Parts: sequence; structure tokens; C-alpha cells
Amino acid sequence: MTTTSPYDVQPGDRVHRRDPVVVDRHSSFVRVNHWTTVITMLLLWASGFALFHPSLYFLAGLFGSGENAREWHPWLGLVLFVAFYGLFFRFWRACLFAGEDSRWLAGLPKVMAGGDEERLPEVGRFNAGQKMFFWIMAIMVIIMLVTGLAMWDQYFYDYTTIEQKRIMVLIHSVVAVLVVCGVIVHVSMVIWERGTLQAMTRGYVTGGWAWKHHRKWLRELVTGGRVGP
Amino acid sequence: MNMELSRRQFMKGASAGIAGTTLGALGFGDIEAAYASSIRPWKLANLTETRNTCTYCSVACGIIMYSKGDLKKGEKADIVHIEGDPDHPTNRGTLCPKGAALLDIVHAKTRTLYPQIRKPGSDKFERVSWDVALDRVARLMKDDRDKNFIAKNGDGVTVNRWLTTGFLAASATTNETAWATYKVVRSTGILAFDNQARV
Amino acid sequence: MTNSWTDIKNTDLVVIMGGNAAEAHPCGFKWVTEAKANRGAKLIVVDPRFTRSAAVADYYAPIRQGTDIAFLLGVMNYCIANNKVQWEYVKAFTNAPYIIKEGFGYQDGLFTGYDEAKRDYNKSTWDYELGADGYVKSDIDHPRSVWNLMKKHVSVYTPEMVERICGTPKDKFLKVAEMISECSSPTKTMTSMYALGWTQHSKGSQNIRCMAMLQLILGNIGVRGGGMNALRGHSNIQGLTDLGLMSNLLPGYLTIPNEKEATLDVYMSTRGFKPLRPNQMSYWQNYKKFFVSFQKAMWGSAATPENNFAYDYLPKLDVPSYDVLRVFELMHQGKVNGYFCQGFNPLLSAPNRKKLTAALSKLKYLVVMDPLQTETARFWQNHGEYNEVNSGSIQTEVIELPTTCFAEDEGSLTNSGRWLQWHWAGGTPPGEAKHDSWIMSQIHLRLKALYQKEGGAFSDPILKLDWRYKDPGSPTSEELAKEVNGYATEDITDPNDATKVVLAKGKQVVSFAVLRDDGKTACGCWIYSGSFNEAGNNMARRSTNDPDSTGAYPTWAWSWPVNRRILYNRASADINGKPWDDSRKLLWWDGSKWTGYDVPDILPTAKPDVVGPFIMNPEGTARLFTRGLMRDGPFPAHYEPFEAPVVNVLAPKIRGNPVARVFKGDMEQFGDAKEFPYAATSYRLTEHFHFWTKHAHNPAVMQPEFFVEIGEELAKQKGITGGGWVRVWSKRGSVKAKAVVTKRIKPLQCDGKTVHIVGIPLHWGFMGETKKGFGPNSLTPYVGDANIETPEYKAFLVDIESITGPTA
Amino acid sequence: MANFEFVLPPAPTTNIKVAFGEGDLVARSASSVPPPAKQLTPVAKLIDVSKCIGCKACEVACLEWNNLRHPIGINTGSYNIPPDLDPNIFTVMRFTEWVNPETKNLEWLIRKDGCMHCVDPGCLKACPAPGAIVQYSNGIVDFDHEKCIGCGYCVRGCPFNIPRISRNADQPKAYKCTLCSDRVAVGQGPACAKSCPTHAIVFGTKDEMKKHAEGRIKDLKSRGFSNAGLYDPPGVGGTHVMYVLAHADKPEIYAGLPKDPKISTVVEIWKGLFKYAGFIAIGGLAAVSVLHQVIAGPNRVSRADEDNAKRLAGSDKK
Repeated sequence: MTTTSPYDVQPGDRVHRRDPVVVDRHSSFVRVNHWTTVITMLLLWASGFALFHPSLYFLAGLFGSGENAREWHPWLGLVLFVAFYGLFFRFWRACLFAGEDSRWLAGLPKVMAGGDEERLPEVGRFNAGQKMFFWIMAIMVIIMLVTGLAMWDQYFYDYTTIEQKRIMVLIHSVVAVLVVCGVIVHVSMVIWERGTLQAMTRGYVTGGWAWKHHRKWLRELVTGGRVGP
Repeated sequence: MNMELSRRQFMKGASAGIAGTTLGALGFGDIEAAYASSIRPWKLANLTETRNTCTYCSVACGIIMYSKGDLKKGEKADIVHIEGDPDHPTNRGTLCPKGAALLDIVHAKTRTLYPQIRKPGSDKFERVSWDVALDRVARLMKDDRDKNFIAKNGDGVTVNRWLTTGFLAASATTNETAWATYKVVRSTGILAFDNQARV
Repeated sequence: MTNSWTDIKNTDLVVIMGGNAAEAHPCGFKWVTEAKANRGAKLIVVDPRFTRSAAVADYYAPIRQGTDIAFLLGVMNYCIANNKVQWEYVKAFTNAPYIIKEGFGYQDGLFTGYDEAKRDYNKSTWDYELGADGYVKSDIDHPRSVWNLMKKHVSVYTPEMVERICGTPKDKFLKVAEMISECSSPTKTMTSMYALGWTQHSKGSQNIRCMAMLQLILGNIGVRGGGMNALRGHSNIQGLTDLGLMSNLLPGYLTIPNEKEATLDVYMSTRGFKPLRPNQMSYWQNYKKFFVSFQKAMWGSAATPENNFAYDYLPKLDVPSYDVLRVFELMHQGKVNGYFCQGFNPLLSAPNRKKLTAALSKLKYLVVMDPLQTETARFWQNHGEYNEVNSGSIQTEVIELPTTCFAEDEGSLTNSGRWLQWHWAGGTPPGEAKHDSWIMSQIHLRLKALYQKEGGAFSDPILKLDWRYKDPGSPTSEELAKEVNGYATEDITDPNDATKVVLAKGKQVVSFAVLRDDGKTACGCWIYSGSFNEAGNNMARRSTNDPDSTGAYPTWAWSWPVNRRILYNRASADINGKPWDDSRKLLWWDGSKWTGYDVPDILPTAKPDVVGPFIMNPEGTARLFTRGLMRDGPFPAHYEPFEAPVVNVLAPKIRGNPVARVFKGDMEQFGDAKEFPYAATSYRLTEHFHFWTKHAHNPAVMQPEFFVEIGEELAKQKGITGGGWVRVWSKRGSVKAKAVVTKRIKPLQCDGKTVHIVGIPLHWGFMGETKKGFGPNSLTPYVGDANIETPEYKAFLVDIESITGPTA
Repeated sequence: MANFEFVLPPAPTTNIKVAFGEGDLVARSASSVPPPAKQLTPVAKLIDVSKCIGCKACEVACLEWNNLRHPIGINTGSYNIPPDLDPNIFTVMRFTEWVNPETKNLEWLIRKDGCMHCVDPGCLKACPAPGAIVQYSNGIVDFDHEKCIGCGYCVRGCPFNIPRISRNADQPKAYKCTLCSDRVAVGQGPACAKSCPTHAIVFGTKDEMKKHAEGRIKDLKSRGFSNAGLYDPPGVGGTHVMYVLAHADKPEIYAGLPKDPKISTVVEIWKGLFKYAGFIAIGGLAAVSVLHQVIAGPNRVSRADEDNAKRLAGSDKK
């Protein structure tokens, strides 16, 4: 129906006039993509953290042996990179910062502490927190990739000096921890905001969820005519 | 001379005391402990030792060859390791890079294995039996000797020489082989006889 | 070696010149490091290159290759001028005081009697003046005494002249000369360690003589930690030489008759060696005993007094020798039909490869016995640029016979220090490889059978060759060793009591002292007599006992002669028999006999002030002046190599050694400095042994590829970079190699000219595990030493250029 | 033979007694070991660079003893062949042509490079695989290839740049000199020390070696090398492979021998501080999240929100 859509509306986004209202948020492709990323990341954590600290070496057992963990880890890293950047190229426009984001962020602490979300400005498909998570992850994945390649001795040993290798491995582990921290926040927000998880499991949210958390996006869908039965 | 004897002599020699003190000082008692898993099992266990001399230069370092199988017992013996002989007064167990790699020449890929003949004009060797090869050598020698042997020179002096065949002798064979070679070569009247001393 | 490897630990100064002991003989070199570590000994290295020996030296001086004589005569001049002479030694033990014939002289680089057409000398004036008693006149102050002639001869070699000829900076030369001269003290000694860096010159023998003379005036021969120590190349080249496997030799340095010596009497008439001084032993007076015993070992009962002990069975020489250079020359002329190479790879080790290939191609048959697949056995095989031949046009029949190697063979080897050491077989031969002695026996038996069946040219020496082994087809090493030691062919009785048998028939002789000239003893090699006597196989002895740690190890293996560890050891004590240096005693006179750590070189009861130490010389003394024994002069004189970057400043008209043999056609193949401006030399590397270890994996890993070494200055001039490719060529051939550019080779200033040096190691060919490559013999000239024909490998001329790498 | 203190005994073939093993471990990577019941005498290999003739006998002896097959390379313009350590060669000679600025003399410095067997081994510190790197109470630092996972952390941990990973193998593993632990275990010295023609490499107790070094240093000083000294760097707690250097004041001229080696600060942070920091960060954040859920309670969508959505979507007009 429409010729142009706002920057953050995805092709599959659609409002269904049911009771309650249902809004299609993530296509099945996106969900597969996301969960691929999640699974590879968990495997990366298992194999990576096995080598991070002796107390976690048992995690290598998941792969059969430490050697397998060491061998799979870089390949999994490549899978994660591809998967994550699948998401990235789908959502990067939607994650460009918008005018209301700074005000939203300013009001966030009170909401986190149990305040009324109505005091925050209306946000589009993603709020500023999600956007920050998105961009930070995008950068950290690149860092992990580059430092990871420098640690992948089978293929890339000759491209760095020992001193560079040392710095690379330190960065890789520091960033890995940051990634974990980011994901913890990500997951805890999903759990805290009830009704969010189903966006990634079933692909849709309720209209009320969209109203409450991404009202601007909901309005865009409606005004954009992305409404169906 | 067998190994046992030479080992006993070594133990009597002055070096035994020194080797003993070094060992003692390393703190290796006589306890028999299990190997640690990082440590490779002793690779010379139950091999046969044979004393030999390095084949290269004339320092003539003593070596010990370790083989699977004992030649003296009539077994097939495959040498698997070679190391310096610590009893030897000159080299004291040391070896140069060539000597340390003696095993690689014993098992060189380019060892000669069978008699071969290359026919005139051919571009390849053909494998033959020892009998064929040796009969051929004897025949070639005799034909050439009979044709070109000089019994007397121009002045009628008996010179009994054969100049149309020559022999270059080895530099690493034993004195005993050299003596056998000397007898055979000189008995034919060959004068063009030389060895590696010059080069 | 006059001394042994283990004796080097007793020295105060090691001079490595004409060799590179650290690289070529690392385990022998350990005794240098021991002397340094435990005695505070110093090491001097004089070499065109800063070698791995130089890397651990106390002092290094560069020298242009082929100028060692000038350097050493310069040192002698320094010692004489500064009175650094061991006078007591020189006066008592050398021929310094003897008077030389009137008429002997030296001028313009030539000694008296030169015949340019023959390239030879009439040496009649090169001799002692004899008195009416038949003995040499002796007076050291006489103007024609050896000493005064020598003093004059060396006086031209001033430090300035040495610098001009050798390119050694004067201060460095003087430092070396000073360090050496200190060893004239009776309590300081120096050892000379040399090898093919001295022999492989057209005046190689004189290089060595020169140092021997220096050692004599310093009093360093016959003492512990002293001596002239030739570091022989191969494991048994000493043994093969001792056993006379050379054109002109019989075992034990007896000589093959020449054709002028038609009878045994004539042959013996020039080998009587009457003493030239009173009371001297002149040991060669026993020559006939050794000779007859040898003939008996060869032909057994067929050698009888009636047939002059089969004297006619021996071939007679018409030329001085059929050395390898002459034989390849004759082969090249098409005058040789058959050739045997037993463990020898002449295609890579004789000079002028192009000529060698042409020569081998003219053979009717070539037999190669070797444990390795040699290049010589495949000279007819095309290997691209590494052996560019047309197989179809080569009509040589080649028979390759696989032999065992050391690990599969039993017997003795003679090391550089004259130790005969027995070794045992420990491995099964691969494939159908056989022992060399088996192969030689088989050839003999088959040849003998053909002669028995068909008759033919003078077959007696073959048919009657004594071959009474238990299995004639395969004599054992023990049987052969016993024959070499010698045995009684008949019962030998006490000369005073004919009924008393002192040595029963078939028993081993105890030593050469009991050999006889009547045919009752047989002995393959007299100097080895004693190695395997009734006491058993002395070569297999393994006692590490070394009384007072002298380094002699008298009961380890067996040393020739008669287990003597240091030759001329009587010279370790003064004229009264008192050791020069109490801390380094070797032998001493106890009032009635000689006693000490070694077997005396003279009769144990020979009085010290009567009998001289050098018993093989009729004078009983060592020779600073060699009489007519060397073809190129009784004293060494500086001659340039045949291919030299500068002219001989002392005698500009003389090219090379004036009496070195040059075959027709080879002179034209010498290059000159205009066309080939760089002075090349060839050498071994420590990672390899000649052309053998390129067949062994790990040595091939350590030095995989042929290279040449040049200095940074030449590299810059020629645009050559390290690791890049170069072409090096001489008048005789061209090679391609990787370049190693190094600070260890520096240009030298010789007679006002900058001389760049190109180093060419020798280990590559087209067989084995290393990368295919070339050897210096593609470049080297076809000329040998004037006395013993060792090819001039160490000094020749080349040009060099940078090239792009081979396309392959 | 009195002057030959360090001749190594013949290698036995029977009655082999093993002198140390698992019970003598003092450190084990990514794990801990009980203190050993006894302390073995510390051993050491002393490399006297001033006696070394660069013959590479030690390299070959090492290859032969360890059954290594190194490929045949090329000449790249120097004697440094093979050019570097790799999984198929545990020791290499490093040749340096150095002009002494004081004497103007050329010195050809030849250093045998290989594992130093540090008292404080960076490789072991870095290794994540339990037991893949072990240290015995005699000082030997050894790799256990059964346990090695080929991660290359040891490469990063080593202050001397020694371990190498077999990159083209089916199962990459880290390799380095074992100080011939198998030989030392039966009372032998390392193959390199046994072979060394000039006894530039000697092996014995660390005390003996230090004493021997003193004699060597005295000799070198008497020959004008006033800065001769022993290289036993304290930064890594000392080493069980030591050098005698003629110019001990500038070890870096010997093909970059580190002047004051110690485990890199980066590695120390990575393997020390950060291990804790990482756990604290992750654990702390997780705790905060849980706490937040508990305190703030779930953020639920209300009925009103649904109604608003309905209104907006227009489904209420249906």
C-alpha cells in the first residue's frame, strides 16, 4: 500500500486486528538467524571459557576434548560473525539513533527502578538501549574476529609478532568478557520485559506490548497501512 | 672383542669415576619410578650395541650403533640409532653434525642395492645378478689386459705392466679391504692405482 | 700427524693455517678448546676467510690463498732476526750445521740447475759436501752451512714483503710472528694443524715443509703438544696411503720399481741408505727385509730367492707416477679402456669437470663399487644443466656394484694420528650389497679362472697370488689383518742355536724387528707389523688407561709404528736425554736406557749424545735443507698459483710453480687476472662431508643448497644480494649458485692491488637429498703439486655476476 | 681424563632405571600438584658461546634423538639454516657477524637457541590445558603432547619466543626442547650436550654448571673480554639453560637474546589480574540483573496497553 516506510520498519512488520492485537515483529528468517547466533555464541563461550580459566576447562568436555574445543572455536567464531552480521545488515538502519533516544535514555533509570514508562518518549522499533547493545556488539564482534584471527595460528601465525599476539589474546579475552556482560544485560531485559521473548520465539508480540514499549513503531505500522486482519 | 668386556674396561677407566660423580650429583637415586606422562619411553631399551668408528674424517670418533636384532647371533640387524662412544679417548662421546647423522647415511634413500649395468649408449641402468656382473667385469678386464699388457719395454727390460685399466681405491674402507684390494690390483700389473689422499 | 689428536691438549699455541679444523674436524678440534680452557693456550687462525675456526680464535690474520710460503718464511725470518730460535735443538737435531756443495744457489726465483724445456731441475748441487770419511761435513758457521744458506734465503721475506705478497696487514703479521716466536722457548710449544688448505696447491708439499722447518727451528717436533699435524680428510685415507694404494708405492712407503731397475739388486742399490753421519741408525737399511716380506705376503711360496722373490711380478713404472691427474689425462687421450672407482667419486672430486666427462666417455668400461649412487657411476645420465650429456653418444659400459658401508663391515681404520682402530659390524647390508673384500676376491677368482681356462698375458702374478683364505671367495677381516701384520713362513731358529725355534711356522711376528730378507717371514705392510701378533688383535684394544694423563692412551687401539704415539719422540729431550720441559716429559734417558710415556723412536739403549732422533734419515737429523728429495727446491720459495690475481713480485717472469707438471693443452686453459679478476678458493663446510652427506637427510637439512661466499664490497660492486643467484665462471666452466654475502671475507691489498676473494664450497652434485648443484671442480685448473700431484683447488681465478634464478 | 668433567655416560639398553616422574612435578599447567616428597637436584645445560664453533652437531643430534624429520629448505644467503625453530627442530644456531666497536675486530657470534627451561616458565603460566606443560623439581619444563591442545598460548607466554605449533599437522601441538627429559630420566645428558664436539654445551647440576661457568668467565676475562659473564636471567627466576657470553653486558648482540627477560606484562595481566576481573565483572553483572528483577519486579504489559493498541489499530471498531 505504501511507497515509503519509516527507517525502522521491517518488511514483515504487520499489525493484525485481533483481540488482543497481534503485531508481527520478527520474521522466521530473523528468528533462525538470531537463534543461530545465540547457539554459536553459547558454544563459543563453552569452548572459549574452557581455555579462559582452568576451573572452566571441563566445558571442553562438551566438544569431546580440549583439542576439539580449540579447533572448533575459531570456526564457530566465523559462524557467529556471519550470523551476527546477518542480523546487522537487517537492522542497522533500524538502529540508527533518533531524536527521542537521548531523552529516552535520560528517563530510563527511573523506569528501571520501577517508574512509569509513560514518562519516556515514544520510541520506534528499537529503543536506545537496544540500539546501544546492537552497536556495541557490532564493534565487539569485529574486535573478536580480528583478535581471534591473530590467535588462529594454523592460518595466521605469520602475520603478527609475538608481542602483538600477546596483546591480541588479552584484548580477545577482555572483549569476550564484555560480550558476556552485554548479553547478560540483553537477556535480563528480555526477561524483565515480559512478553518480549515471544518476539523471538513466535515472531509476534501483542499490540499492548508494542504500545507500551515501541509505540512510535506501532503508530508507524498503522499509519503506514501495515494493518491486516 | 665383545661389548661386555669393553664396558667393563670402561668402568675401570678413569672416566667412570667422573661419570659416576656427575650422575650422583644429579640426585638420581636407585629408585625405580614410573615415567611421567610427558616423558617419552626410553627408546634404546633392549637394543643391541655395536662399537664402530665414524666413517667420515680421520679423527675417527668412536660410535655406538644401536640395532634391533643382533648380527653376531645371526639375526637380521636394523640399526635404529647411532651415538658417540663416551669411552673413546678422542671424541668422548661427542660427534660433529655429520657424525651425529650417521644413521641417515646408513639408511640413505640413495644407497646402492643391486648390481646394475648400463649398456653402451643406453640412458638407463639395468639390474643384473652378482654372477652376471662379476663375470662381466672379469671378462672385460681379461680382454683388455691380454690385449694391452706390456711384458717388456722398448729396451727389452721386463716391465710387466698393464696401463690401459686403472683403479681408484676408496678412502673409507678398512685396512683389510685395502690390503685385499692391493693384492688383487697389483697382481694384474695395474700401475694406474691411486686413492683419495690427493683430493 | 706426528702427534695424536689427544696430544693437542698439551700445546701452548695452536696455529691453524692451511686448514679449518673447527669445521672439518670438530671432534679433533675439541683438543684445541681443551688446551685453551685448561692450559691457557692461544689459537691463531690464518686464512683468507674468517672461518668457524677463526670464530673461536684468539687472533685472526687474513692471507691471500696460495701465499703461505711467503708468510711462513717471513715468520722464520722474524724468528732468526730476533734470535727466537731453539738453538740447542737446531744444532743437535737438524741439519743446520751441515755444509752444502759449492755451486748451489738461488736467483730470480729459481734454484741452480733449472731446465725450462723440461720444467725440471738438475739437482746435483742440492746436496751435502761429504768428507773423506764419507760423512757430511758439519760447521754451522761455514758460509755454506744449511743455516747460513737458509738465513739468507728467508731474509727477503720482510714484514713489508709479506704484506705485499700475502695482503696480510703488517701489524697483523707481526703479531702472529711474535706469538709464534715465543714458542722457541724449550718450555713453550706450538702445534701446526693443517689440511688441504696447504696441500691443494701447485706447491702444496713446500707449504707443509715450510711449517715443518719453522717447527724445527722452534724445537717443536717430537715434543708433547707440538708437531706437524696433518688433518687427514677421510676416515682411512691414512691407512690406504700406509698400505701403498698409490701408483708408485708398495705398502709401508716402500716404492714400486721403475723400469730402469730391471733387477732386485739394482732396485736395492738405490735403497741402501748408508748413514751420512757416524753412528746413525738410518732405519731404511732394513728396506730389503720389508720388501722381501711383502713379496712373500703377495706371492707366498712362489716368491723364492731363486726368482728374486718374484721381483718380476711387480709392474715397473715408466713415469714418476700414474696419479689420478695423469690417468684422466691419458683417458682423455683415449689411452685408457677400463677404470674402477671403489668408493671414490672423481667426477666431482678431480679438477676440470668438463675434461673428466669427456675422458670417462672414452672408456670402454667403468666399474663403480660404492654404497651410494655416485655421480661418477651416472656420468652418462642427463640431469639438465647439472649434467648436460647426450647418453646415446656415450659408449662406455658402466657396472655399478653395491657395497656395504662402515656400519655393516668389520675391520680397522687408521686415523690421522696413526691409530689403527678395530670396529665391528652392527647392521645387515641393504639389498644385495656386499663387502668390498668379497667383491675384490670374486673379481680375482673369476679372473684367475679365466686365465686358467684360456691362458693369456703373463698370468703368473694372478695365478700364484697367495690367496689361502678359509673361504677364498670371502676372506675375513681377521685373516687379512693377520697377513698384514706378518707371520713366519718357516720355522725360525735362534742364530746361535739351530735347534731352538724362536718362531714357529705360521706364527704371527711380534713386530717388524723380526722381519727377514731370506723369505722366512711374510708381512703385508711392515709399519703395521705388531698390530695383530700373538698377543691378539691389538687394534681392538679398548683400555682408556692414560698414565699421568699425557694424552697418549698407550693401550687404546694400536698406533704405527710399534704403538708409538708421538713420532720423533726422542727429540723431546735434549742432547743429554733430559726433557726440554719437565712439565711435559715424554721420554728421558735414565742413564742406561730410554724410558717414559711412549715407545722410544730409537733403540732404547741408543746413547742420547750419539744417535740422532730422526732415524729414518741417514743423517739422523731433521732436514731444513732437503737435498734433492723435492722437485721444486731444497728450500721452499714463494711461487704464485698458476692462476693468480697478481704477478710474482719476487720473480715476475715465473708463472706458478716452475716445475709443476702441466699437460699439453692445459696451460692454454689457465685464465689470467685481466679476464678473471677474482681469487677463488674451494673448501668444505662443517655440515657436510665431501659428496657423501648430501645423500643423508639431516646434513642436507643443515646445508641444502650450493652457494658461493663473497665479501660485502664485491657484492656491492657487482650488485649481488645475499640469497640471490650468481653465476661464477672460470676459463674451464661455469656454475650457478646462491650468494652468501658476508663480513667474513674482506678484500686484500696485494702489491697495490685490491684482491677480492670468492669462496666456493664443494658439497653439491646431482644425486642425493640436497638440491642439485655444482662443485668447484667445474672451475678448477688441471694442474697439481710439483711433488705429489695434488690438484690446485685452493687458488684459481674466476669472474662473477648476478643473475636471475633458474626457471625451474 | 681428569680434565673432562662432563663426559656423559653411555646410553643404556638394559636395566634401565627411571629416576624421576610424575611424583616430581612442582608445577602443572592449569592445575595444581601436591608438593613433591623430595627435591631433585636442579640440573642445567650450560652453553659456552665462546667455545661454540657453530657446527650444528647439537641440531642434528637433537633431530636424530627426537626422530624429527625437517624438510630440506634453501639457502637464503646465510648460515642460519634452518632459519628458525619449528615443530620439527627444537634448537637452531643463530649466526651474527658483529664488528666490535672497541677493537674493530669482526666477531662471529654463534648462539644455540632453544628452550631456556625458566624457573618461572611463561609457557606454563599461559597454558590453559591441565597438565600439558609440567615442571619437574630438577628444573625441566616439559610439554605433554597427549594433553596439549595446540592453542598456542605457550607461544604467547614465552619471553624467549621458543615454542612452536605444528600448524600443518592433523592435530596441532606445541613443540620445544624437552631438555631430553627421557634421557635425563635415565641418567643421561641431553643429546645436544652429548654431541657437542668442543663441549661448548655441558650438562650437570645447576651448581656444577655455575661453577664451571666461573672458570670459563675467568678464562675469557684473561683473554680481554672484560664483560664476560653468565646469562641466568633473574627476571624469569633464573634458567636451567644458561649461557656464558663474552659480552654479557649486551646479550642482545647474540641474535636478540633478551637483556632482561621476564614474562610479558600483557601475559601477566591476561593470566593474572584479568582472570579475576573477568569473573568479577560477569558475576557482578549477573547478580545485579537478578537483584533488579527482584526489586523492580517484572515489567508487564497492562490491559490498558492492549486496549490502546486496539484503538490504534482500529480493531475495536470492527
